[in-house]
Amino acid sequence: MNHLLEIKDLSVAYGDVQALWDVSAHVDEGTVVSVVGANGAGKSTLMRAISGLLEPLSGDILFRGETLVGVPAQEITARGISHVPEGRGLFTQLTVQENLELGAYLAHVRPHFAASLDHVFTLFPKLKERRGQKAGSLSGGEQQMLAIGRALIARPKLLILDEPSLGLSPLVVRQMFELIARLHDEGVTLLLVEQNIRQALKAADRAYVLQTGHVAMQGEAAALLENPQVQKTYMGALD
Amino acid sequence: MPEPVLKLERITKRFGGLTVLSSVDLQVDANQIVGLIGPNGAGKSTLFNVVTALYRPEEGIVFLDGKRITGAPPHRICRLGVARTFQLVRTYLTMTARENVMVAAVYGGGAMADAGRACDEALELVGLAASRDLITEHMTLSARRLLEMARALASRPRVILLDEPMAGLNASEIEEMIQVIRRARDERGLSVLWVEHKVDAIMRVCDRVVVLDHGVKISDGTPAETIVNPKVIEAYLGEPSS
Amino acid sequence: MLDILSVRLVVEIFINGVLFGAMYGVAAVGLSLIFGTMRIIFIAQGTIIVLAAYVVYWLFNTFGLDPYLSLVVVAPLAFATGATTYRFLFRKAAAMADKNTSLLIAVGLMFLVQNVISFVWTPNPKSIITSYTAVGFEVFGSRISVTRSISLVIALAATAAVVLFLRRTLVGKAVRAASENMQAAMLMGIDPHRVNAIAFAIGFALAGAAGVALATTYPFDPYYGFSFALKALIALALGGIGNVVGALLGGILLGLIESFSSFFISAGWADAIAYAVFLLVLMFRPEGLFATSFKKA
Amino acid sequence: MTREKRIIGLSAIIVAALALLPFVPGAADSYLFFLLYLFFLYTIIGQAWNLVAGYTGQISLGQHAFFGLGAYTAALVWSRGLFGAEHVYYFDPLTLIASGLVAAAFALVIGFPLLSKLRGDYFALGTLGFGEIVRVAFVKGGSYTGGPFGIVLPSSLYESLRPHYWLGLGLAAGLTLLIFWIRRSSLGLALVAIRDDEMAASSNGVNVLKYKLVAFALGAFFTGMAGCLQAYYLFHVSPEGFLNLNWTLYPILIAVIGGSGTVLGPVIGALAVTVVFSYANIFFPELHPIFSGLAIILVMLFMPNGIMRLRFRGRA
Amino acid sequence: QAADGEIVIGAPVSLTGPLAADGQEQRWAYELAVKDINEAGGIFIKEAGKKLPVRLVVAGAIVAEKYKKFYMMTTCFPFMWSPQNFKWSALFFFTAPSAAEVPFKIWNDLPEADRPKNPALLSEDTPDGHGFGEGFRAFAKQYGYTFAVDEPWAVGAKDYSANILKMKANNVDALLIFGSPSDSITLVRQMKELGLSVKYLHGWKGTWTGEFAEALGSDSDYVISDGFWSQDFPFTGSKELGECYTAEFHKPSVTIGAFYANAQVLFRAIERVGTTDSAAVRDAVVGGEYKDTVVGDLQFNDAGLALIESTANQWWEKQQMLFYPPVDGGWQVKMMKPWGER
Ligand SMILES: Nc1ncnc2c1ncn2[C@@H]1O[C@H](COP(=O)(O)OP(=O)(O)OP(=O)(O)O)[C@@H](O)[C@H]1O
Ligand SMILES: Nc1ncnc2c1ncn2[C@@H]1O[C@H](COP(=O)(O)OP(=O)(O)OP(=O)(O)O)[C@@H](O)[C@H]1O
Ligand SMILES: [Mg+2]
Ligand SMILES: [Mg+2]
Repeated sequence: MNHLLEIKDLSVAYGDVQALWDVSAHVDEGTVVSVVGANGAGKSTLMRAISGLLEPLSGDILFRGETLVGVPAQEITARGISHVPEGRGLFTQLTVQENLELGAYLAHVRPHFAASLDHVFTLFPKLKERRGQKAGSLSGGEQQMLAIGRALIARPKLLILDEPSLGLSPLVVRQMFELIARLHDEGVTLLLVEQNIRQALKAADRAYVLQTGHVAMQGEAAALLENPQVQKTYMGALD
Repeated sequence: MPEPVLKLERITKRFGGLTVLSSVDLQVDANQIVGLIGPNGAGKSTLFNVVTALYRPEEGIVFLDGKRITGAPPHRICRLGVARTFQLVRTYLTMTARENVMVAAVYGGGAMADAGRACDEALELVGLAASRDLITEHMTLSARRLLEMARALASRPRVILLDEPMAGLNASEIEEMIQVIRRARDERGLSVLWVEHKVDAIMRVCDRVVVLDHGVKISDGTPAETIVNPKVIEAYLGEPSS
Repeated sequence: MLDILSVRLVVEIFINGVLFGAMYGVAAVGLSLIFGTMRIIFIAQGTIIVLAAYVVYWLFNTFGLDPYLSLVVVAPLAFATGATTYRFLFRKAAAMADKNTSLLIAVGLMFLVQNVISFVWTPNPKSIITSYTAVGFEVFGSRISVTRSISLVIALAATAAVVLFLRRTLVGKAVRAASENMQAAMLMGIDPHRVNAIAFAIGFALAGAAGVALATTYPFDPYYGFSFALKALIALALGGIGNVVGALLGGILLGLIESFSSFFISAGWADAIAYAVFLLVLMFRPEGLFATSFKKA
Repeated sequence: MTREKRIIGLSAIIVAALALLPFVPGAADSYLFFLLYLFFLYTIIGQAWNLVAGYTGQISLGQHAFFGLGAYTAALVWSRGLFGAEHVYYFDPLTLIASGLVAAAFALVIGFPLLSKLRGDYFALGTLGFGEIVRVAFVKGGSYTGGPFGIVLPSSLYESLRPHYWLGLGLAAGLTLLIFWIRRSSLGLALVAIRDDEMAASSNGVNVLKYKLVAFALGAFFTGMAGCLQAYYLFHVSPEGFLNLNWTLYPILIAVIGGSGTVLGPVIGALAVTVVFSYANIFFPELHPIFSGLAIILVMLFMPNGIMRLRFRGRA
Repeated sequence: QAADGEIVIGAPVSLTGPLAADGQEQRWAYELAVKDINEAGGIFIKEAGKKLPVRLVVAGAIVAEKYKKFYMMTTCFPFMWSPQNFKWSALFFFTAPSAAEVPFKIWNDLPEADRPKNPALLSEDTPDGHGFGEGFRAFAKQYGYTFAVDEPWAVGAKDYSANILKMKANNVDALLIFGSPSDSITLVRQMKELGLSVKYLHGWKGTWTGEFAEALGSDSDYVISDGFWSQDFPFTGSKELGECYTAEFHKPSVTIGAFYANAQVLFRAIERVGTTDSAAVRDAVVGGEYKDTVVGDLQFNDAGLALIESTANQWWEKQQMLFYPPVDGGWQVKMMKPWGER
């Protein structure tokens, strides 16, 4: 079958330091796929390569059958991939409202801006209160909300979230995962990087476990959740 | 009763018309780990910025060991014994990990002669000894977060303010971080004021927990008391789910 | 001194200050715009203005094209030059975190252009003579220069255009976004180099308009650009870096400071006084005199 | 480490060879000799700016003021016999130090308010304003500063370029060594920390204002001494010659072309600038600024991090 | 240097930067002088036993005093040059005082009614501006005039409305200006815009370039300029030199004569001693007399200084009409008409 996103033998390096080795993975339309792994495993690197922020050393990335390798990042966004990067990537000198407007920069989403904005404001009422404030002066959690809200406005075919729960209060984290579930129900395809592994696996259909740049495990999320090795390495005693 | 190490009295901070902290009282006793929690935008980081003099409060006084430190510049406050980490990690990107920690070891107020040792011990404590010669620009976010912790420890403080040290760590790493915090307290006799959204960790480790909401302190007590406080549940924790 | 003071005189000093300051203002607006894209002080702005003035001069002398009419040629030409300049000189540097590179390219460009002008048109001062240059008109007993008044109009129109562009258009916002975080901008679907090139082109088009104003109003020589850029810089800082309306107001304020201090103190000290006011403003209102909001520390 | 040792060894040999060069017959009369003097002068001002901007991250656009202040100090002390009538002023260590100190004192006085209030571009603009005020003040200084004409020193004392050469070499090599040492000392740690993240530095106990001031004053001190050296060469200290913005532009060019924030960068940059400017001047007398402008652009386009960093690109 | 069968002469001329305008006239005059001498076969040098051609090297500044090479200069004010006791240079020029006296001499020759009542002085903040300013003030006193406005003139400021308004407020009727060409053009234009008319406008340094008249067109009429030389001088070669320049550049020059004469003196000095030895050439110039150059006769004193007289020309239809020092049948100075009546 044709996958929405397919990654084939991808290798990526930062200068002389290689971060991914021959990673293969795929995401099917309408599914949620989680990528988990320890710090420095290469999760964010994989996401950056998909959205075109990094040029792979070798391998291929196919989105709806077309390669993304060599395509500039803005073009990839235009094809329907939204990436909420690690560190949020907000425009701190612009207001909340302006950040959200830029979420609708692409011509085909601009007509839906008003409706999407309402949607985002119902999800994150805090943002509505702060809409005239510079993004840089938001609290850490508010910034995270803004980043996610902005990506939603672009109505992507594939939404990449790199640690969306980072810095959010438990209440909001719960809402976040509810949101992911709802997006899933609405048919949005999601690629999710999370440290909150239990939750991430619960929310996902499929999952990949990265270890020092290699795919260590992959499969049905539910199965991985039960996998004793995953439990031992990543879930610790706490959960 | 011994002096609390850190004591905040009636701290009020405004940005323009927005009151971010209103008359917050808070204290951290010797050798205690105090958790500071609250919804996003409650004013936790702002409180840290007030204590470390990056912001000047409109009202209120901060005492360290009974001595007033409000009004002193940030570097002085560090030297007096208050170290901190930042929520959005701020390492010196062009420096190596060890150099990063050295800055605090040399300038943070500890004896100059011990700087090298303090630096290495701090790196050891957070488990970054092996990465000491990496330029921090090339380190992952979470490694940088640990590095900030080492940096704070290397200034040999009396009290350390941690702003979400566990953000972005997975469960096993959180476990390690808890050990780091505990060891810092037990081996160094430090007091800790700790902002975190990983409630489980907070509840397990802290001696006391303070809850802020909209710049107001709504709860202050043991973890057991806090977790059942209806105000806290409503504002922050939410109804316990399955 | 005081016995010759009259209200009319003060009004005349004021008007002249405003009109002259508008020249600084329009240059400062251009600086402000390019600052918004590259995060650099584009020190060559003044020299580009002078270059535009030479082109106006050339069109006038060769084809007899009226200087104001030549705006129709000069502005698009400058626009294209701006886009090309960005493409070949600044594109690569814009992606780098270290702003010194762009700054130095601008310095190199300034050296290059002013000496090319000097080579092509000789270093001697040039000016344009038409029926309306060096002509004044009378309003309520005060004499006002025609060309300077038109310069003020040009400055106002240019500022309005830039403000609309930056605040109202999505591309304008994209420019500001790309200048802050290029990667994040790309993730929004913004082609950062395209929007930067647009902003640069508009900055150059503004220089073209300023060049027309300069050419009709003052004699100019190849080396004037640098000192002009310095004054524009002060105007920019007075208004608050990145604040476009502030840049124009800053320019006008600078014109007023110079004109009043020349009259009441001495022309020789006007520069020093302008710089001193500038330092004081920097020190006590670093966000500029006309800023409404604070940046986060 | 061994690579570093090799570089140090090689540098020492080059400095020694340069120091002995004036003894080679005929060498002191050659054009090359003058170029070397210029190279030393450029190295000093480049290094001084680099200390402030490359290491501490504070872009100063007021270096010409310090250069001028140093030169004027020497000229005033000399022409007025401030150290006593019987004192010999030409190449007088006391005057040299005084030139540096006056520049440094001004740096402290102006640096305190500027550095405590301003950051980034605003600081750069503030120093530019300061430089211009100093220039106007000297132009308007009346008989005390010689006004726009400046001060003329007895040029009949000039015998050869050798003393200038040696002094320039000494200052350039000394300053480079000093910066090498600073980079490895705790002072360097503070400076780089400030450059990388001011807020974090202050929270780590670094007195940000103090170290910025130290760097700024130290940079001014050496720039002032360079001004004094150049005054000994020209014998005519004027606003036009010494308070010219070129003296701010050149150090920036030098440091950035060579590689700012590196110890040897300004040295390489000074060499490049000397060669480019002089040869452009000889071969294209009318076009040389065009050529120089082009050279700057090309270097920045193809070696944006400076010549020094070129080889290390891609290193972790 | 007489090596290699030619005489090499260096000329430090500003070809780039703000002084390049002067530099280009200078270079033109030197090149012409060299061409002329070479066409005459060169200069006789004893060591070579024959006439050698001259080669001109135009380059950046040479510091004559340091390298003990002889340096012939002009267009430098003696008040700046003399105190330095240079041993290796000689200079011919007018003194600032003698030049500063010119307007007052002219005024005193005017009919009573035309003499300025409220003269004003604007002098630029530069060394020569200051030198001249002093001179003007001293002679004003001596001739019984007081300046109603006496202001330093900011270089390159582009806006002189404050000065102009001040002059208007003080009813100024005559104006002496010392400033750059660019600033002088700006000033005159703005005087017209703001409606300040004077009867007499005399400029130094800025008003004598061809660009001045070119930039102002008919507005330059009546304006008086200083000069180092005039093609209307009754000296050998003056007229031809001027015509040669005008033919090439379509504008007059009042400086090339001085530069040409500078080269003439140097060549003749070399010829006199028959060597290119710097010290010998120097000794030939210092204290020497050089008759019949394009600036007339030059007598150098023991310090190496020769004085010439400053000239005054009035612009008329883009021509410079020499009227001071007066020559037979020459131009009579006209009083400036108010702007409205022209
Ligand atoms: N900008 C960079 N330059 C050099 N190396 C980098 C860079 N960013 C990441 N790396 C290296 O690449 C590897 C993978 O990093 P990546 O950020 O993808 O990890 P991650 O799995 O997202 O970790 P985390 O959970 O900490 O975000 C790490 O070893 C890291 O040191
Ligand atoms: N410089 C500023 N200007 C305006 N508002 C600010 C500024 N700094 C903080 N705020 C506002 O103050 C509130 C408190 O911010 P703070 O960063 O202290 O929150 P927090 O409790 O740390 O939240 P989080 O858990 O999300 O990090 C936020 O709503 C934020 O928008
Ligand atoms: Mg990551
Ligand atoms: Mg926070």
